Amino acid sequence: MPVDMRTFLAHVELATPVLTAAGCAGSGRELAQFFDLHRLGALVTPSVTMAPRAGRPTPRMTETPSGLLNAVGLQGPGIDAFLERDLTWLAQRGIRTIVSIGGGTVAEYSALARRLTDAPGVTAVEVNLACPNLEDRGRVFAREGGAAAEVVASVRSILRGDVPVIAKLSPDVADIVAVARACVDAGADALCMINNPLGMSIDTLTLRPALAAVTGGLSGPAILPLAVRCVWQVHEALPGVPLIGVGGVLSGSDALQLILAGACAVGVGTALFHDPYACLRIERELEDLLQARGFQRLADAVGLAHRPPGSSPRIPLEENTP
Amino acid sequence: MPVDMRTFLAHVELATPVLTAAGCAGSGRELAQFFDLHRLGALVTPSVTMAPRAGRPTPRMTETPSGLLNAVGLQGPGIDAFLERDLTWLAQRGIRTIVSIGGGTVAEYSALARRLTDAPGVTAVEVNLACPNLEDRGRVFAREGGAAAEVVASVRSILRGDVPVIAKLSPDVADIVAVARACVDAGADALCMINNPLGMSIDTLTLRPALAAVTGGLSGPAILPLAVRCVWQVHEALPGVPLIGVGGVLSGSDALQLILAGACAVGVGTALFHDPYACLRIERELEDLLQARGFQRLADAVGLAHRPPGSSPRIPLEENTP
Amino acid sequence: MQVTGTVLTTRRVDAFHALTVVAPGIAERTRPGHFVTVAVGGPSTSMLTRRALFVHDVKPDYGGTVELVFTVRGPGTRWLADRRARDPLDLVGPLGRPFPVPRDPVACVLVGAEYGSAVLFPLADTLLARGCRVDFVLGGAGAERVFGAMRARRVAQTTTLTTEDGSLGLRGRVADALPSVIADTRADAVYACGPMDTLREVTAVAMKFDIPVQVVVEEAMACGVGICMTCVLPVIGEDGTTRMVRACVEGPVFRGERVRFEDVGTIPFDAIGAPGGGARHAG
Amino acid sequence: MQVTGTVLTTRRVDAFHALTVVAPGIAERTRPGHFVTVAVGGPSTSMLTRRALFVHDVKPDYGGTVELVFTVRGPGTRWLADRRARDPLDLVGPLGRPFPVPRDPVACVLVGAEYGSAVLFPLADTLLARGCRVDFVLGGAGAERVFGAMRARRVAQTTTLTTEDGSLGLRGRVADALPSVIADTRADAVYACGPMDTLREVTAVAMKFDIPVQVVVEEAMACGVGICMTCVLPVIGEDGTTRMVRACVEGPVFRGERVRFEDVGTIPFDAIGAPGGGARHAG
Ligand SMILES: Cc1cc2nc3c(=O)[nH]c(=O)nc-3n(C[C@H](O)[C@H](O)[C@H](O)COP(=O)(O)OP(=O)(O)OC[C@H]3O[C@@H](n4cnc5c(N)ncnc54)[C@H](O)[C@@H]3O)c2cc1C
Ligand SMILES: Cc1cc2nc3c(=O)[nH]c(=O)nc-3n(C[C@H](O)[C@H](O)[C@H](O)COP(=O)(O)OP(=O)(O)OC[C@H]3O[C@@H](n4cnc5c(N)ncnc54)[C@H](O)[C@@H]3O)c2cc1C
Ligand SMILES: Cc1cc2nc3c(=O)[nH]c(=O)nc-3n(C[C@H](O)[C@H](O)[C@H](O)COP(=O)(O)O)c2cc1C
Ligand SMILES: Cc1cc2nc3c(=O)[nH]c(=O)nc-3n(C[C@H](O)[C@H](O)[C@H](O)COP(=O)(O)O)c2cc1C
Ligand code: FES
Ligand code: FES
Repeated sequence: MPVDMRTFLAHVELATPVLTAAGCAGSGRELAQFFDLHRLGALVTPSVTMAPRAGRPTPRMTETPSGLLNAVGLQGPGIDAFLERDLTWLAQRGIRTIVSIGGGTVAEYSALARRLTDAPGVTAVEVNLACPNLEDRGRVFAREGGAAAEVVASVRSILRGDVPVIAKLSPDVADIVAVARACVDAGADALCMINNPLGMSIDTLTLRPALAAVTGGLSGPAILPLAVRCVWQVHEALPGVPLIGVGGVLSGSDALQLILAGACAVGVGTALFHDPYACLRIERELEDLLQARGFQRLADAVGLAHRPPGSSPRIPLEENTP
Repeated sequence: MPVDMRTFLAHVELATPVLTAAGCAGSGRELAQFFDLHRLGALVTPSVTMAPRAGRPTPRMTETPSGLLNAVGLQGPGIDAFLERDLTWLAQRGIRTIVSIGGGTVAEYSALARRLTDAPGVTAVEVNLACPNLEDRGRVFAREGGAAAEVVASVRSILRGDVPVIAKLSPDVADIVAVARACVDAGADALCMINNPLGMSIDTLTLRPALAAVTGGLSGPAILPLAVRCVWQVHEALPGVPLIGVGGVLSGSDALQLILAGACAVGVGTALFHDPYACLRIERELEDLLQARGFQRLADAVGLAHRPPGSSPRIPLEENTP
Repeated sequence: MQVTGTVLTTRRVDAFHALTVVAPGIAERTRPGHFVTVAVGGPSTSMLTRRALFVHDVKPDYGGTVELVFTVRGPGTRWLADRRARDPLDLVGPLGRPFPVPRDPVACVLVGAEYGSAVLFPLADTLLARGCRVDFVLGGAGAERVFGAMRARRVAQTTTLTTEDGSLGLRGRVADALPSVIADTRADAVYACGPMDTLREVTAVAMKFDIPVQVVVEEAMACGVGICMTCVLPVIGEDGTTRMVRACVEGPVFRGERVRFEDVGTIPFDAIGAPGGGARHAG
Repeated sequence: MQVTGTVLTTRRVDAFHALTVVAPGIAERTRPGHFVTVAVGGPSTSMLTRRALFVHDVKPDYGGTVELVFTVRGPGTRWLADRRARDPLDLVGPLGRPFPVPRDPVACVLVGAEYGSAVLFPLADTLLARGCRVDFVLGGAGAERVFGAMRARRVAQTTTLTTEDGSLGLRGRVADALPSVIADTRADAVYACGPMDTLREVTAVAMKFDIPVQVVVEEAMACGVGICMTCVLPVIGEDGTTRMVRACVEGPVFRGERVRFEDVGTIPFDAIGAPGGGARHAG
């Protein structure tokens, strides 16, 4: 019997829990050459900004052990071209779309929210809080509950009530739960974590930073343990809040870790660079794993690792157990 | 011509910049079966506590992509047995030893410092600030400049002036520079970074956390980009402060990254679990790399990646360039 | 598309390694200028990104093979160099926009440096099939780093070789030899592949002769399929505005004079979306 | 010591893979009960920790070989199972404390479950060389998971086999068969290797018969050389106090009655340094 893979982000039902991660799936058109985007739980767009942005100089990426450092700098067409070209393309095809927004000030986030209120085809809005706050010495909003909450509250107050607001958090904080709680108190309907921790690599031949931007965001399997921990901690503290787990998911088993930790949906980023079919493969693997463990519904696995010890049978290890 | 590998931690000269990382080299006796410990820049001990500690239940470790999660919980003999047995053994052999201390309260750190004041063979004291503060809901001292500084100030005030105090910082903070600055202002002679970021892994067969302690510290190459970034940021802000770079060093090239970022010494942890000879190999590789790049002294490479762009020649890439 | 191919043969030519891979589906779709990306490191590898490699040769054998030619640069190409016949190899491709080819039988100079030469041979075949005249200029740092001299001699009217150390052909760089080749062959067009510096120099020469030049650029790529935005460079569009475009999907073949070579590795102030000024141009 | 060995032969026996590795230096130092750790995954692997494996057999050929027997559990043993003759293999060993062997020619029962049986064969050889009587009890979940039955029959006085599914020998677990073997052979000592549950059961049986039992425990190990403190279990010392001791250097061989099997995976409240109480015992 197939597993019921449906999941809910607040009141929005998604057919599968596997989403793309913001900024890792292009405009949608690129991946559409490889598979039918309707098979995604939802496509999450790159964080769109008010004005077009050329991003950072190159080199923008370098490989690290089981990781990737990137400093793209939110290159994008700006909200006008995004709505006209990218969102329209997605909406016309009925592809579930979560629009990610990024800004340098609370006012910019608010302006973006206003532009999205009447746009067709917006399933939810994800607020990328890992943007430098131009009014606070360039410190990212996500570093502190107060700054994050201000952005979330303003976006929440502008968008229609039936469009969930997802706050996307960064792991570079001493207390992820405090930031999560501040965002939920400010009206976030769901949380997404984690964005890239800040990393750096030095080219030992040129004796210089490997990235033009010096530091960059770390992604890929290297950060999976950080993502699992953040999801676990936040689910433990705020069990009712829908969480999107993101960070280092390469396989169905990685996705299952995040789900057992408390995520009801999972975002796939860097894995798409290696395998454009990654979302479909991960969804299939996840379903197989759930089935092999006797689950009938994905929902039953969400947060299951939190139950007290001794309350479930141990499944024996066997050669070739998926 | 061999490269001059000497380095200074405050006024203490070390023959080579390659140290063991705290908690990763046992008591010294275990590694002494593999190589002569005099060839280390210094041996850093596991963090010693006042009372003996049995540590955390098992499983204490699990592998993650290019990383290791551990939750040992500072298992150790306590300061009395440590001084009597372990430190004496090291001191009698004249092995340069940095003693790491860990406590649950400022008073415990102070008591440890007092026990160390008259102990022979203490080259420096490293203050492990990644310990839960029992007086602040178990939050680690390293998460915040104030708590960290309090510990450092008390240890600094107790130890003799000629024993450098090294504050060891954690990356799980929004602003590593703020914590670093607080520690230096409190009297730290040097800083060591990074301790393990907090991670977690879930066993998808048992559907439970893989570690008995639920969360654990992430180490290994996965965290190298975080370590390089922290060393870079702190060296940029506090260029005069000696830094020990730790985190994910497997090779001489990894060590060189930390040195170019601003570290004057490098700690090797998890790599020792894979290769008990890792410190010697890394030192040799580092020396070869420095030589191939025309360095006569290690000291000239420290922080070199910070110099303004355009101020040095680009070394051409070639097959088999080390 | 993604294909798990099988290594058919491996060989070493001077400083280069060549792998012929059975990759049905990819082979028949590949046009001159296309590249593929290869997964490296095997199961449980710590290497996350695919490596981009040009397709040197396509053959219909065994349902379709592609030949890849590369030099060892780091751990990924080192791993590739260790592949043996019958090993599996995971490829995605064909990727990028192939070379535009002239409708008329014109004279073309094909300029390649280092492994960049590899991608020019399928192009030469196509041009020759259309009745074009083909002349080669191939170069490298030293003799063992000049790829394809023998094959070039076989297919082209003339082949000029350059090495920076003078160990083979003319001492110097390909662009140094190019003016006289263009003059001698009365070339109508230039195609070039090699390091960015070489492409800049070749473009300058072609522009001096006022003939079109197509260059194949190489930017570090994390995905190769247009979704990561890491492979961008400043290119002037039809409308005269500069955009940061993706080498993997909008290239890797560009008209040389449109590429702002001097500004590669920067965001030119007048690019669309540049900090400060550029944003104003946006629509 | 660390040695880059070379795989000499590979074979598959039922559910088990066996690798013979040329590893001079390690082979000649190895005593029964020793284990080695193997680096897995090759260059640029994402697998950081070595895998611990018992040494099944030591031979003097080619300067010294060790044979390793294992089942595939996860990616590391999967990689090992894919090794071929002539592949390099990076070993550290011999590690741990070997079996203590009796000075007198006594009767010993050797009890092995699953791959745990592998480590008992070199022990049997040593015991036989000292004139001991050796009897085997070997078990596993099913027939294909019982290791070494043929060899046991060759060297031992008697060999008793058990399987949980009854597909071979007696239905049940090794500890179920043990009492009658001890009684029949008038055994003076028991040696056991297998999962923790098995060791607990075997120890209980031996204690009932009041004969010494040596068990080989298996705890997840990150280093195998005593520096990471991950492989601990509660063991009662000579002085009667419980300590969390390292299986890799203080074991893996322990006297069965000293291991607090019921408390494995916990810190017993009376262990030295336990939260709360234990610390007081410290000296
Ligand atoms: C379109 C295109 C076609 C190419 N064709 C060939 C070819 O036919 N033969 C050949 O020898 N090389 C070719 N290259 C370069 C080749 O991709 C790099 O040499 C290779 O990726 C280096 O991998 P590495 O692991 O050996 O080195 P590393 O330096 O360790 O690679 C680390 C990371 O940087 C990326 N990277 C490093 N250098 C480059 C580069 N120059 N271009 C792109 N990515 C890079 C890698 O993909 C990887 O993600 C091509 C590059 C591009 C963009
Ligand atoms: C002293 C000792 C001797 C052993 N001898 C043998 C033997 O002869 N034959 C055999 O088949 N197996 C043996 N094992 C178990 C073997 O080490 C594990 O099956 C193996 O490490 C699993 O690796 P993996 O990558 O396949 O699985 P994974 O589960 O992916 O391993 C992940 C990590 O956990 C560790 N780990 C997982 N299970 C174990 C375990 N049971 N014991 C120790 N570490 C573990 C691994 O070392 C690795 O670090 C022995 C274990 C010990 C401690
Ligand atoms: C190239 C790249 C671009 C990204 N762009 C965005 C972005 O625009 N907005 C955002 O919120 N996160 C962005 N991210 C972060 C990812 O959405 C994701 O949170 C992170 O990469 C961790 O997931 P992964 O390991 O699966 O990639 C980007 C990541 C990468 C690698
Ligand atoms: C098993 C283990 C035990 C550790 N014990 C300590 C400790 O006692 N004190 C401390 O300051 N850091 C401790 N650390 C952290 C290391 O010293 C080091 O900061 C960290 O592991 C990153 O370095 P690595 O990637 O080289 O291991 C420990 C790390 C590991 C893996
Ligand atoms: S390589 Fe990813 S967009 Fe070009
Ligand atoms: S495995 Fe590291 S101490 Fe035993």
